[in-house]
Amino acid sequence: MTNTELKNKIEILSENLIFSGEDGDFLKIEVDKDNLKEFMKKLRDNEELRFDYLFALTGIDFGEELGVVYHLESTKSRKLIQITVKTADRNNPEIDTVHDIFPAAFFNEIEAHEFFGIKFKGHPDLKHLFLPENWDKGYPMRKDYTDINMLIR
Amino acid sequence: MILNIFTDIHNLLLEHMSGQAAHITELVLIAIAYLGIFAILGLFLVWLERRVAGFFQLRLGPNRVGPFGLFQTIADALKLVSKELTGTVKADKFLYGTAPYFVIVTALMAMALIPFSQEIQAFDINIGVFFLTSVSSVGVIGIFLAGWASNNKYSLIGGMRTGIQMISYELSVGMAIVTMVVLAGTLQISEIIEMQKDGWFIFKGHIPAIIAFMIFMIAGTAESNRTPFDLVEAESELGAGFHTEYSGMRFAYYFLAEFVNMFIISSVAVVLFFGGWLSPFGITDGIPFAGLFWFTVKVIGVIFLFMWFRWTFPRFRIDQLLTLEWKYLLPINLVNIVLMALMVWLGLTL
Amino acid sequence: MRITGKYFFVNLFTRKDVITEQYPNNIDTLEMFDRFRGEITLYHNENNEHKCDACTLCVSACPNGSLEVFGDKEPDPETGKLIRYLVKHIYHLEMCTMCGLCIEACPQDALEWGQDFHHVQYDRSKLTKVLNKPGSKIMSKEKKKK
Amino acid sequence: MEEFLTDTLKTQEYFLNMGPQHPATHGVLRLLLKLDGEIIQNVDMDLGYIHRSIEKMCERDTYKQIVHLTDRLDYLSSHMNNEAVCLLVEKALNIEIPDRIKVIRTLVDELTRISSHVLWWGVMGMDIGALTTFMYGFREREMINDIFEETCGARLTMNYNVIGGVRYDLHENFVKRVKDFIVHFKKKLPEYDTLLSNNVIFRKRLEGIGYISKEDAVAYGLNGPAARASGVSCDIRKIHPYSAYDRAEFDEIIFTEGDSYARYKVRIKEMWESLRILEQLIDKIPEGEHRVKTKAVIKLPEGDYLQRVEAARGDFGVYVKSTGQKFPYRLKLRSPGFANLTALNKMTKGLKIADLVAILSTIDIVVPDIDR
Repeated sequence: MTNTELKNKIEILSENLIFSGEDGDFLKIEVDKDNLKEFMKKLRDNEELRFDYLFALTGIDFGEELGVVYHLESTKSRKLIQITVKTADRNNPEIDTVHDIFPAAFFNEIEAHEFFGIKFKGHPDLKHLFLPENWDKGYPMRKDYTDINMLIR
Repeated sequence: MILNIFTDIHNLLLEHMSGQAAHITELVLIAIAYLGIFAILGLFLVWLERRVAGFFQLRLGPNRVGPFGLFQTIADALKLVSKELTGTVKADKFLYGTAPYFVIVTALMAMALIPFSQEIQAFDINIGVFFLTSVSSVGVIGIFLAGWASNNKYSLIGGMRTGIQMISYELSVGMAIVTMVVLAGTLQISEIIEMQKDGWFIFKGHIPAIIAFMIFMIAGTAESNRTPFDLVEAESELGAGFHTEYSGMRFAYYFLAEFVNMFIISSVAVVLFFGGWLSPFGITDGIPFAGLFWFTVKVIGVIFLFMWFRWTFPRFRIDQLLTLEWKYLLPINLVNIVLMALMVWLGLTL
Repeated sequence: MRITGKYFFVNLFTRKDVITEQYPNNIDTLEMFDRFRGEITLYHNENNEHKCDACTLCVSACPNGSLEVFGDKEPDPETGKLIRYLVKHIYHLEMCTMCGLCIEACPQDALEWGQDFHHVQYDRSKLTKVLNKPGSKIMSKEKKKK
Repeated sequence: MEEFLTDTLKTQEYFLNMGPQHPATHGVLRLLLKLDGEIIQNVDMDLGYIHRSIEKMCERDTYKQIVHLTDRLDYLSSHMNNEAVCLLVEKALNIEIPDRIKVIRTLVDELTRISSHVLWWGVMGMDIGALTTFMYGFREREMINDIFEETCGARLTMNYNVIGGVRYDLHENFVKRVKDFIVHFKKKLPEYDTLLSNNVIFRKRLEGIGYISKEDAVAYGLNGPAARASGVSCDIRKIHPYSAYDRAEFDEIIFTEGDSYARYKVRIKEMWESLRILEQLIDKIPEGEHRVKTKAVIKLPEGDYLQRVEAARGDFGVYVKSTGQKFPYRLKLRSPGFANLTALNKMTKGLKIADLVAILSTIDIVVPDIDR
């Protein structure tokens, strides 16, 4: 299955999808954050696609907006896709949780929350996992976070 | 000869004081001697364990302090003595302090019955074996108290495990001993050994005796809390189990008591199955101190077997431990006793 | 039990399978491999000369700032041009991760690996070393080529 | 009787704080156990005791400098972690890698895998209570470490890969030493089986414990040997071959039992497969250079890059978002151990503390890999 064929199959699943990287290693899809949960569920449950293995969940600070990048792999066809979801609200960024679709996302979402401050709607336990429990100095992986101890070059 | 020394001391004491006082002095002297033996034995066994473990594990073991590293454990003991006795604030101070003494005192009491040779046995009571088993079962209280009084969850789990394990396996040890007592017909340790003059019990009682020996070894390992039955400590699960909160000399008491308990179990095995201080085929009869030599050799042989178990087998889980005891060892033991009784009755022993 | 028993008796009598090393006792006989990365050293030849011309490329290559190079300039006696020379090459061993990027970055091949691994100190500040030996000079260009 | 017991004997649940300093947690992992007696009701974890924020550090480092940081993730498969970064950069810049480098990388990969699995085997025995295995495992590991030390200059954080090749050419003793090792290890691996795998107590401790089904394994993102024990085919060496894995013949080990013993068996079998790969490639190292010249300053074109390798613990991935500068804009390190650890709660429910320890060591966690 080439990336273009894959694109054609994914296109019909949801609206407002922005595709790129058809000629690269993997297909990149940008999805609207309101459609995310539904779209992910369809990707997993679709008999032909079966994107059921959440390879990585990455929080990203895009500068203006915050986002999450999901890498999904299909255990059937072994194709990898990258799904990006963005939110413009930096003070109260909210994205739907996918931990009920991919249990693997549970701890990854906690990680993205504490390093980027992205709130995952519907996640039951957004605690401090890596950072100390009384941490209140902001979100360390954001680009605007500064730490005097950090070696700057 | 050695008997002469004892009588000499006895006479010397009688010359200088009244009979009552001399008796008490003798008791004190024996107690001091046994404390000395206890300490030396414990330290030697710790050294032996480390050295043997070293060879099992492709290492050398302690080899720096003294010849063959013999003084390593003494150095360690000195370190432990000089250490501060720390404890937790929330521990039950009284029980926490007393618990180690339960273990060490019971081990010492059991030591009194060990026949090192024909001449050296402090307390040759006519219910010897019975006394030994009852005394050694008191030791569990010490471990249990330590687990409870430390006010630490790991200790508590360790203590609870001990309770379960010791009570279960005491049964098997007892039963295996009873099997041999059926063959011996007496409980007095010196008499049991005397009866083996014409053949050790493991040969005399052949099949049931061998079964009893195997059960005794398994249950004995469990009694002395060694791998594969070291659930009480289980360092990969519970940290250090019941003695997590102990330090310094209190910890050393547990440590020494564990090794002395192993010695006691081995001694009982030697007495019951391998003829105590008797030499094989009576080759060294009449030579003084030969009994001591043979006894030591046999005991170290059995102890080596314990060590071999320890450095080979993985640990049981608590439910598997209980399954082994109640579903396998106990029924086999019961049948074994009947078998032994039948053999003795029919005169099938060799 | 078979396997452990075998090793026990082999080791008891021959010590053949003993794999551990008697570390502090054999410290004199220990030989490290040539490529062993123990620390970073500045190569000095027998005349106490090194190759460093204080270009500070190693400093910029280091990921965690464990090198500091202080240089100065003085006029060349022949041409009169200002030439850099090395004053102090400071190496913070306690921060070094032995990644070797400084050695690769060095255009003069002045830095090289040292095989010394015995870095134990009671004080962290003693791990900060000055790499150029006192009184050392830069090598002449002909010698460098060799 | 059953009702009587449940009515009259009330047990109280309690919490046990396992770690951060605990012998069985392989580092500074903290587990909060909710227990009923010895039976585990729930496992919650608290991480970050050795979090070094390598991802953030990478954002200020050049690509050459990133490579050595990945050593410090899963230190037992440091070579694979390096390789992931190097392959990513090489792919992004379209650097042609000669065959010699590929074969060298694969050889060192497999040696690393064996040394990691051997260490795991030793520690596994320790966790179950057989202390001797630890030293036996180290005997073999020592041989591999010596090979590494001679060729790469370090034993653990080897940092052998550089962008465009490997740091040094193979040492002249390398081939001979590896051949010696293969002969030695083939004699010792059956000993592992007699000592531990076929031991009754050991098997009773592992069989049927920590079961996880194939569906759950995929959903929880299990990878590496842990997933292959549940029947999930997930070997990156087979699915997306990199380096010289496409020219070596080997099998992907898959068990379908999904219990602790299957996870144990997968690793033991994988050591045999690694030996097979070594045997095939050790005689066929092509001639050539060991390192391709790269630019002094490496800048990745704008875009998203992802490279996966099969590390000793599973599917290790590096995701880089580049904006065309010499630093990555965002670099995500997808660690296999973190994904495997998420399934711990599912595996241990209703089992005992001793089983938790056994499961923890069969999924083979390395805490620096989880904490990153």
